[in-house]
Amino acid sequence: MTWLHDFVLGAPGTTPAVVWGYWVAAVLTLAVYSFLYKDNPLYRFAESVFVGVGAAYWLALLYHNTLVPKLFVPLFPPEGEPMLWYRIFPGILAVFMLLRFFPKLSWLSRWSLGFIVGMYAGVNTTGFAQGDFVAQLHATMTTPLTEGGGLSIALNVAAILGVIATLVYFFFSKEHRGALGGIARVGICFLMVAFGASFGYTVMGRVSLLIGRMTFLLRDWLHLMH
Amino acid sequence: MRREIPLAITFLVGMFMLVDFFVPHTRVSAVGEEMKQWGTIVIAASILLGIGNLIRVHSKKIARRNTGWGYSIVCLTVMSVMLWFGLWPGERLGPSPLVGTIAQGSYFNWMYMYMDVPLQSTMFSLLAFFIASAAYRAFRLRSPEASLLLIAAIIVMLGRVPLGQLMTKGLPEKATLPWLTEAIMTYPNMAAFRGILIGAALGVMATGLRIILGIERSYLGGEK
Amino acid sequence: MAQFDLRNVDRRVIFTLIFVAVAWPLIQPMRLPMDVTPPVQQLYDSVEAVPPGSIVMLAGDYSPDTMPELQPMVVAFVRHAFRRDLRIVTTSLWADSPPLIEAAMTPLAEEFGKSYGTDFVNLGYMAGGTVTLLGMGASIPNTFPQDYHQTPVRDIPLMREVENFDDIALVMNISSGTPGTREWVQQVQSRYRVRLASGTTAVAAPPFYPYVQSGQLVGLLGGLKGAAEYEGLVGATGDATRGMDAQSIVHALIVFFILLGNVVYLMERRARPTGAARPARAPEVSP
Amino acid sequence: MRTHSPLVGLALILALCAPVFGAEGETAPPAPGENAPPDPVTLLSARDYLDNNDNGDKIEVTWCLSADDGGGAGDVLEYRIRRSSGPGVAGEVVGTVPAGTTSFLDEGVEPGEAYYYDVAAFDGGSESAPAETGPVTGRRNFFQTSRLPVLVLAALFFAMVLTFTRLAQRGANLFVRRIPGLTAVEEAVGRATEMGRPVLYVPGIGEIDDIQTIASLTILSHVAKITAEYETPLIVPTARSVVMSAAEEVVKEAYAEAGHPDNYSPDNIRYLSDAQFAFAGAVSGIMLRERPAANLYLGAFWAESLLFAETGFETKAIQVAGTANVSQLPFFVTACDYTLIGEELYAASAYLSKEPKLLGSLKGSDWMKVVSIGIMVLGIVLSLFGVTGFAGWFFTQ
Repeated sequence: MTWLHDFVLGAPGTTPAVVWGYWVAAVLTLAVYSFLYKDNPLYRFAESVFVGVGAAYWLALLYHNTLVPKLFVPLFPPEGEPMLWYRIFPGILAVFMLLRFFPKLSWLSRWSLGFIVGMYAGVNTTGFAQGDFVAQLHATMTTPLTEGGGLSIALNVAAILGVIATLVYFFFSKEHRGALGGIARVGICFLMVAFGASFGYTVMGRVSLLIGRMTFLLRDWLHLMH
Repeated sequence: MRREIPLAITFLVGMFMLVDFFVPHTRVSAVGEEMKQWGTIVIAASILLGIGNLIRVHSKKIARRNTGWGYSIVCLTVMSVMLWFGLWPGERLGPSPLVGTIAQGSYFNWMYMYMDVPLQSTMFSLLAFFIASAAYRAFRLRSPEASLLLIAAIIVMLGRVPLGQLMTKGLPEKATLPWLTEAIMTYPNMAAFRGILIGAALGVMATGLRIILGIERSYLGGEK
Repeated sequence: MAQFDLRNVDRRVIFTLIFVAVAWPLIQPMRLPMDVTPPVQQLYDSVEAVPPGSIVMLAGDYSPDTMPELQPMVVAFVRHAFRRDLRIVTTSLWADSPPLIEAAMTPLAEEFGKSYGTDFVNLGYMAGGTVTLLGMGASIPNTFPQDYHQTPVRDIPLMREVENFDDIALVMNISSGTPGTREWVQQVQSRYRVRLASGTTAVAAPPFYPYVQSGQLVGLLGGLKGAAEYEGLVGATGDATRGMDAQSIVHALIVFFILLGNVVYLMERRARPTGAARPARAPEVSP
Repeated sequence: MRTHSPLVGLALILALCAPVFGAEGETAPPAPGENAPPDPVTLLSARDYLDNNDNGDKIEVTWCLSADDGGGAGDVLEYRIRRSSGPGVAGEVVGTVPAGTTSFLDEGVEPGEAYYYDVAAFDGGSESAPAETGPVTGRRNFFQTSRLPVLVLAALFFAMVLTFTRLAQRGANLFVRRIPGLTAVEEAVGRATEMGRPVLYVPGIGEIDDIQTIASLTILSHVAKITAEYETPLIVPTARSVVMSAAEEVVKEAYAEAGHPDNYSPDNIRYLSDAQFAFAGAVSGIMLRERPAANLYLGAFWAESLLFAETGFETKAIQVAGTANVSQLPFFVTACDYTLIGEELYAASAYLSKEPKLLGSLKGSDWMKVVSIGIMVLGIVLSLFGVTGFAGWFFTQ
C-alpha cells in the first residue's frame, strides 16, 4: 500500500510540484519509447513538445543571460552607471541579422554574417594552429623514449609511428604504392583500432543514457530501486 | 556592393583576430576584447534567427494545413506558454517568483526540468536500443580492417566495465582487459587521433584563410 | 517455417532483451568492483593539488541528453571542490547547462554549508562559443556582466577576486560536444596557460587522448565509467557507480549479439558460396 | 640574461638549483633570528613580463633559493623584493614572498622606465646581503614571442595553399590520386543499374554551410551524371529545405550536362523532415518500400548513421558511406561496403570538381603534412642525441 501511495502521490516529503513533474516526465518518456514499437501519434506529439520547449527555453535564456547584460543594460544603464554607447554597433548588426526575414532588406544580414564568419575564421585559425597543430607536433617530439622500461618505450615508439602512418594515409599527392602504400596500410590499421575504441566508447555512451532514463523511471517514478 | 561590403567586413574582422593573437600590445588587446563582446551579441542574434525560422516554418505549415499541421500547433502552443512564463515582466503582475524568471522554483524552470530534460534524454537513449539491434544485424567482420575494428571494440567494451575486470582477474596485469583497454586508448587510439587532429587542423586553417581572403564566399549565399 | 530463424530476428525482441538487461541490475544491484584508470587518477590528483581557498572554474557545456553520463561528474567535482574548500565559479557556453548545474550544486552547498556569492557563483549562459572563451581570457566580469539570476557581478563578493584566467587555479570542463573541451584546449589552455581538466561523454572521449598525452588536459573523465571511478575516489557512491552493473550486463549482451550475428553471417556465406543476392565483398573494399 | 631564450634560461636555473631543491625539508627550522643572517639568493634575474594584454607594467623577477632556505640553517621566512631606479640605490619594498618561492611578478611599474631589483632573504631577525639585477624595462610589446612557431608554420602553410591555388587557377596539372571510394561509388551505381533498381543518395543532415554538405553535393553531381547516363532513378532525401533546393539544382544541371535532361525527375529530390529521427525513419521507409540497390551516405552524419546502415544492410543494398564526423565512422565501416574516412571526403570532392580553391588547400595540406613529419622526425632524433632545444622551440603554451 505504501508503494501505491508513493507511486501516485510521491514519497513523503516530496512537494506537489515534484510529484506532478515526475508524472509529466514519465508520460513523456514513455511516449518517446513508444517509437520503438513503431512511429505513432504519441511519439509525434512528444517530438513537437520537445521542439517547442527547447526553442522557448533557448530564447528565454538568450534574452536573460546574453542580450540583457551585454546589450540592453550597457545601452540603457541604471542610474549612476556609464552608458557604453559603442555597443550600438553590435546592436545594429544584430538587427541587420534579423532583417533576413524581410526579403527586400535581407541583403543587409550579410554584413552581420560577414562579421561572425570573419571572427570565427580568425579565431579558429589561430586556435587550431596553436592548440592542435603546433602543440601536437611538440607533444610527439617530446614523447618519452628513454625512460619507463622496454614495453613503455616500445609502445611510445609505436605511437609515434602511428601518428606518421596516419598522416601518410591522408596524403593524396602520390599513389599509395610501394613503401608509401605500406606505410598507409599501417596507418589504416591504427585508424581501425582507434575507430574500434570509439565504437566501444560510443556503445558505452548510448547505454549510459538508457541507464539514466531507466533510473528515473524505476527510482523516481516507480520507487522500485532502493 | 551587396557582396563587397560583407567580404570587406569579413576580411577586416578576420585579420584583426589574427593580429590580436600575435600582438599583445594593450591598444590591440583592448580593442580585441570589445570586439569579442560584440561577437557574442551578433552570434546571439544569429541564434534568434534560427528560432524565428522555426516559428515561421510551423506557422506556414498551419496556415497551409500541410500534413502534420496539428503537431505544429502543439509545438507553437507549448513554446508560447513557456515563453510567457520565462519572459513576462513580473513587475507588472506584482512581484512573483514563479513567472518572468528562470530561477529554480519558477514555472519556467519546472517546464525545463520536467519536460525538456526528460524528452531530450529519452530521445537520445533510444540509440541504446538501435545500437544493440545493429550490433546483431549489421556489424560484420566483412574485411580485415573491419575485423580489426570489431576486435578492438570488443576489448574496449569489456575492458571498460567491471565485468571485464572480473573476467580476467588473476591473469598477469598486462593481460587483463582493463590494462589492454587503457593501452589501446593511450597508444594506437591516441596516435591515430593525433594524426586526424593534425590533418583536421590544417583543413580548418586553410578554410579560415580562404574565408578571410574572400576566396571562399559560399556562406554568403547566391547572388539575389 | 515455424522454427525460430536466427537470420530474421524481429528487432523488438532485441529491444526487449536490452530493456531487461538494464532494468534488472538496477533493481537487483551486484556492486561489481572497479579499478581506477590513469586519466581519472590524474584528474583527481590535480584537484587535490589546488591549495584550499583557491578559485576553480566549473565550465558546464552540456545538455540534458547526456546528463546520465555528465551530471554525476558535476556532482562529484563539486563535492570534491567543496570538501577541499575551493571556491567555484561556473560558466556555460550551452544554454542548457546553468539550471542543471544549479540543481547539482544547491543540495551540496547546503550539505557543506557553502553560501552563494562568496563560496560559489553561477554565471549562467553566454552565447558566442569560442568567441566567449576569448572574451573571458581578457576579462571574465566583462564577458559575464551578470550572473545567471541577473545580479551584476560587481555585487558578488567572489567575483571581485576574479579578473581573468590568471585568478583561476583549475578549469573543469564538462563537455558533450561543440563548443566544449576541444575549444577550451585550443582557445584557453593554449593561449592563457590554464590548467584544464575535462569530463566528457564516452562518445567524445577517445579523440581527446592526444590532449592527455600532450599534457594539455591534466585529466580526463570518459563517460559513465570515468564518472564512476571519480565518484569512487571522492568517496561518494552516486548514480554513475550505481549504473555500472547495468553497463556491464548490456556490454556483455551487445558483444554476444555481435558474435552471434557474425556466426550467422559466416554460416550464411558458407552456405551460399556463389550467387548470393549481395556480393560478400564489393570490389576494392577496404575500410 | 635577457638575450637568452627564456626557456634556456629557465632550464639553466632549474639545473643549477636542483641540489638545493633536493635538500628540502630535511632539517627543522631553528627559532628565527637566532643566528647569522641567511645566505643571499643566487642567479637573480629580472625580465619584462609578456602579458596577453601587455600594458608594459609588469616585470618578472626570478632567483634561486638562499642556501638557508630548505637546507643550511633552514631559517628563511620570506624574501623581500625591492625596486630602485639605479644600481646600488636603496629601493622600496614592492613585495614579499614566503620561503620556497623563486619568482615574483611586479605589477606596478611605469612602462619605459629602467629599474633595478634586489632580493634579500629574511629570517625573522636579519636580512641576507641583497642580490641585485638590472636594469630592466617594462615594455608594451608588439609581438608575443612565445607564439613565433605558430606564426612561422602558419605562414609557411598559407604560402603553400596560396601558391597551389594560383597554380591550379593557371591550369597547372596538380596530381591528386584517385580516391578508391569513388570507384566503389561508381560500381555501386553500376550494380543498381544491372539490377534495375534505384540509387539512394543521402547528403547528410548538415546545413548547407557545412563543408561536408558542400563536398557531398559535388559528389552528388558526379553520381547524377552516371545515373543520367544509365537511366537509373536517383533518390535524394534531405533533412534541410535549403539543402533540398541545392540538391535539385545540382542534379538537374548534371542531367542536362550528361545530355539527358528528360530523365530528371524532381519528385525524387525530397525534403523529409528536419527532426533527426523522423528523417531517419522516413529514409528507412524509402529503403524498405523502393528497395534501392545502392545506398550512398556522404556528408555530415550524426546518430542516425546507425539506423541507415542497419536498414540498408537488411535490404541487401551495396552501401558506400563517407563522413568527417569521427564518432560515426565506426558504424559505417562495420556496416557498409566502403567508407570514405574524414579528409577523403574532401579529397574526393576536390578530385571531382577540380576547383582551384579546393585543390590548393588539399595540396597545401598534403605538403604541410610532409613538413610536419619532417619536423617530428628531426625533433625526435635530435632529442635522442640530447639536443632538446629544437623540440622545445615548438612549446608555445
